[in-house]
Amino acid sequence: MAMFNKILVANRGEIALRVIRACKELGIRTVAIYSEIDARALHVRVADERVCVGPADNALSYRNIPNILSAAEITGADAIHPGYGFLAENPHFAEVCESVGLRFIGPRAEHIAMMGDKAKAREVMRKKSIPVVAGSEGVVSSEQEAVRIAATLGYPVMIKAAAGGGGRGLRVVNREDELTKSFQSAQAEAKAAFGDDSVYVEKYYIEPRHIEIQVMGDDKGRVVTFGERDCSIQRRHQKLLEESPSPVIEEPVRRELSRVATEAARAVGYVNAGTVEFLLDKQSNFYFLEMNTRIQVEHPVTEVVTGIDLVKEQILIASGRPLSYRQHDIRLRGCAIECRINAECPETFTPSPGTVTDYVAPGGPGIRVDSALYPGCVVPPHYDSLVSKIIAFGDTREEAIARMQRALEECWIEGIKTNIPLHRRILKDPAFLKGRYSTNFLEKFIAGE
Amino acid sequence: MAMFNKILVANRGEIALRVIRACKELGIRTVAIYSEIDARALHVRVADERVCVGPADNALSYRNIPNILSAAEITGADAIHPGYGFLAENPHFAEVCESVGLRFIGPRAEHIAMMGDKAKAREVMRKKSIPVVAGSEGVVSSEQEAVRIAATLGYPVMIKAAAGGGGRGLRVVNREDELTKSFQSAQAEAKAAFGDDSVYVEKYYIEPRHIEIQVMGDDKGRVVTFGERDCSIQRRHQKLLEESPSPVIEEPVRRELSRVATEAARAVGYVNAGTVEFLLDKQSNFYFLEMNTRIQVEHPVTEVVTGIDLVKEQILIASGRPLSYRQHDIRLRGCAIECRINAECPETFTPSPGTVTDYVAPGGPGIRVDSALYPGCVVPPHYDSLVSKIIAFGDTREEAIARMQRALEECWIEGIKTNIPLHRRILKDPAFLKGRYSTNFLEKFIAGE
Amino acid sequence: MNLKEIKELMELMRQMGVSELEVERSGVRVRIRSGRAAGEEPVVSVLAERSALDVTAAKPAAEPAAAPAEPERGVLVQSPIVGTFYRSASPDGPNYVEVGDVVKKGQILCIVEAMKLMNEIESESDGKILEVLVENARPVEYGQPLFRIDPAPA
Amino acid sequence: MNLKEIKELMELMRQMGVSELEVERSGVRVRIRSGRAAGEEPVVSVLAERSALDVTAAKPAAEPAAAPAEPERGVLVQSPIVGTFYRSASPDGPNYVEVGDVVKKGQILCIVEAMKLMNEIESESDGKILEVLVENARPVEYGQPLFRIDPAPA
Repeated sequence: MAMFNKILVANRGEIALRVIRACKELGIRTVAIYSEIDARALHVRVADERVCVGPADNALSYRNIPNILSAAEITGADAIHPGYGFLAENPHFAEVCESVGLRFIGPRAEHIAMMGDKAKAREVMRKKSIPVVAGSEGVVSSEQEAVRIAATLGYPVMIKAAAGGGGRGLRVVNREDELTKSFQSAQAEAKAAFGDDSVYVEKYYIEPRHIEIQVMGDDKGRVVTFGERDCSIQRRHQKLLEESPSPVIEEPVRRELSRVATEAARAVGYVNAGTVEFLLDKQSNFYFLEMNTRIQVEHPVTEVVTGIDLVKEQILIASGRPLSYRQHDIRLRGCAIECRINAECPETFTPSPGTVTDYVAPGGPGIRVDSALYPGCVVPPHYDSLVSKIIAFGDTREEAIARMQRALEECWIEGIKTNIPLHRRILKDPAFLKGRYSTNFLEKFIAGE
Repeated sequence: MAMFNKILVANRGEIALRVIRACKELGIRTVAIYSEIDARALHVRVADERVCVGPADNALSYRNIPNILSAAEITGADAIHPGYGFLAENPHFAEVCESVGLRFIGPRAEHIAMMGDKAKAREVMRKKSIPVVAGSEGVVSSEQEAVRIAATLGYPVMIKAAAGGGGRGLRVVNREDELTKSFQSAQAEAKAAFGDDSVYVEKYYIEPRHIEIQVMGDDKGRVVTFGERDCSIQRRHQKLLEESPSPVIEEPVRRELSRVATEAARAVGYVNAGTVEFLLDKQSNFYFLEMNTRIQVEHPVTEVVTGIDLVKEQILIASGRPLSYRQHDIRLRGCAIECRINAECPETFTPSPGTVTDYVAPGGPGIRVDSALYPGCVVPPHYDSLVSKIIAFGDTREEAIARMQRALEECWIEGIKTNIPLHRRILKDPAFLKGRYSTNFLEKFIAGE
Repeated sequence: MNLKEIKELMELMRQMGVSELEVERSGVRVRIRSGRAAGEEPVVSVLAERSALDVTAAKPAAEPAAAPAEPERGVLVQSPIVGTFYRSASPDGPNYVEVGDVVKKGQILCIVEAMKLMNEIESESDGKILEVLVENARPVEYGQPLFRIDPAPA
Repeated sequence: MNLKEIKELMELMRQMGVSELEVERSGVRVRIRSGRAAGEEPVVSVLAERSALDVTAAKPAAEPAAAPAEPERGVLVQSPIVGTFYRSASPDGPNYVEVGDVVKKGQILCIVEAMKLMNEIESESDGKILEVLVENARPVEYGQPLFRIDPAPA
């Protein structure tokens, strides 16, 4: 396939802008799609062409497959980049694109479907002898069964409500003699909270870290990894701050993670960008969590430390080119941190849509800004609250942190509330500064512990 | 000397902001100085403290030594960073600072004075067997003398009006038999144009490139170089676009330039940041032009390809620390280009001061912006027209150029005219794209040749 | 120009029955408009009207739907989908409607082709075609006005 | 232009029935438009006054000289240099002038010490001291108001 002439970007906000920038740098024309409320959005303004695909409701616009495909048709686009979210991990969309002759810039539909089914994905990995987060395969109905499974997993284990959430119906069990009591109380609590006493058993990882490996495969069967990202700063499984490299990963573990991620991608013949997510325990053991079949929000930290443009590489691979890099070309330099700037109250986390009356981006050495903000722009209430990403990089982690602190101080957004004050507090936390944090960090931090 | 507690930044505009950012990242408090017309300038707003030192006229404010020293005194600053321009290369200022107990963040007064006298500087270098641009040492009064000097220099030579400028009274002589005629006509033209027929003879380098080496010395006598910058895109000796590495310099020449620059700095016991400028001819011979004893406008391209913060290193060295790097730590990665954005008409080059009614900086991957602009800021007519610097970097020169083109397209400045359209044209020029340009490039380009 | 002076200006305006005033003096610009003038148009903030970015962008495939021209009279029939606008069922066939035609509610006005499917666009009311806003065989986006119809023809 | 001033402007607008006001002063532009509905809060947009950046910055050593409070009457004596303001020749000595004093042109009003030099600041006219604007031994910047003087005392 020859290089694309025109790419339709089936997304909005900063990621749409990110893809348009990559296209411009490759000399490819771009089509933006937008909902009625986004008519004045930055991605619409910088694209070469633009098509309104529906009203504000994303089910009728950014996820409206017929209208998006029609938009590609009437503008003569030859490929679609889905960004992240919306249709990015919809295997049906990927399939339909290819069936109407549009190249979907991402993995094959079958891989999106396979990795979208988390149980299936873990099974695939387990077969390849890749360590997977351990647990019962489904509901555990009796204490006897729970005891048996826990013995296999090794203590501590977690008993979790199948219908659960928010920590209710959740028990951590350290020894077998605690299991019966905990099992019963978990069932009772689950019943009371959710009207369903189904529980399951999972291995309990103490203060784990969320580590992910960026991979990229081409259709010649080659796979390259681009180092890891540490995404342990999360709130309710929403990542807030990411860094690369991880402050706790030593070179042998990095090599091993890279090897396993390569194996995982190669096992299925994976093409284009993907991310293999792991839990890392305190002993540096790691366990496959899932694989994301898209470009991630946090891809810039990898771009910054590797010097490689992942989105351009996605486009090149989708056009049929082989990977531009071999594994030995990938060298990490310095450290990078990304802060996700969300339009939300920094204390209550309630969304804060509105009109941005004033905006000055941070700048200077070691600062990259991926943002769709401009003075006068509207942040609609209909979509994700992510409005900007600030990426700081430095020769050392300390320098990257100092630059991020400085950039957050410079960044000026008026008219909406943002979580910048929360980021500034995290960046001053002694545990964070030492790199000592797990996925439990942020909830405790917010609670003031 | 312990690390500074508070630094007074004796400058304005983007370089003042640049120094303040470095201080913030090092945890050092900052004092901005400003003239009355700059009361709302960005450097004044982001500094911890600010002192008005005089009216708009820079002789009475930014170059007002007593007021600046008083400002340091009343705020309790313990060091002064001069930026570039204004007092940066004033040996008297450097001396007075030290005499009143303020550390001057720059080289020693004696080195500023030595390198400020261009004839003296060349003599020092010549004694160290460093090749120097060749020419008569002063006015040549007779054709006989000119013939003798030209024979020593080798043809072609240039006959230049001592009082000259703008090409008037300038003759290029390719052979000895042309010399007499050219000498007389140069004298006549000089007399007519400037009322003074003094001329001198210089070696004429055909389409030379302006190549400079960033050096840094510490007070332990160590010197490190940080690769070269190619600053051949100039108009009337004003650099407009710089890149690192130079597209024409091969590794052996780079090493040799680095060796010579190190020798030049070491010869005089040079401390802090400096730049050794060379002319490079088509045969890759190079000749010492001069040494600049300050941080340069174009220092970011070096920072980007080396990953090192030169301004922070300046501060650390001034505080008495040894260089943080050894020569083998300095590795260039990728390519960087800087475009100087001037508030001026892109065709006539007349300054365009005014109020910036709207401003959106470019962003995304590979873009650094050093700018003192914000929506509503005033660009006064009293100072340099440089308002912003856009630095693009990429894995390859092609990627850096593509990103710069994309960034210039994104950059939005309303209320004043800028030279962005000129930059966009240069970046599309086939000779520029091939890296084939000399210091003659821009004049010819503007003339439409 | 200080507060006191502005106050005086307002006072004067009130006394003189002046509805709008703009003063510029050595870098100071003051504009005052009193609320009593009839038929006054509201001043629209153009903070967000970024003509510059529009300049750098190429022409859109179609006019953005969000800013359609205000019709003088009648109502707009807008495209409910993205596709290609056809005025007739086949290239050689007659147009479904012409300007001046009186149409019934439910009558087919045009076709918007999307994904090889011909979507018939029907009139939502009785009325008279005042204007056809898109040329035959041109792409249309969601919400783009196709026809202007007078729902209560004389 | 500070909040108090904007508030006063709003008050004035309400009293005068002014619906829109735009003021621009040395880079600051304020536009106020009162709402059409009765009792509706007026819309204030401060376009260039970047209070945010002021928030991130620490307090200045002295108020910026470029935006002195508008004097009610009299003229200001401003510091011609940067330094430290002293009201007397020595720590134990009497102040050169007090509020209410009548001064002659050329009379010493204070000292501004800079670089260990005592710079005597003289009155440029005959007049009466209305106000001393800086405390003794405080740093002053260029152009900072030191005294308010009535040049034509009653």
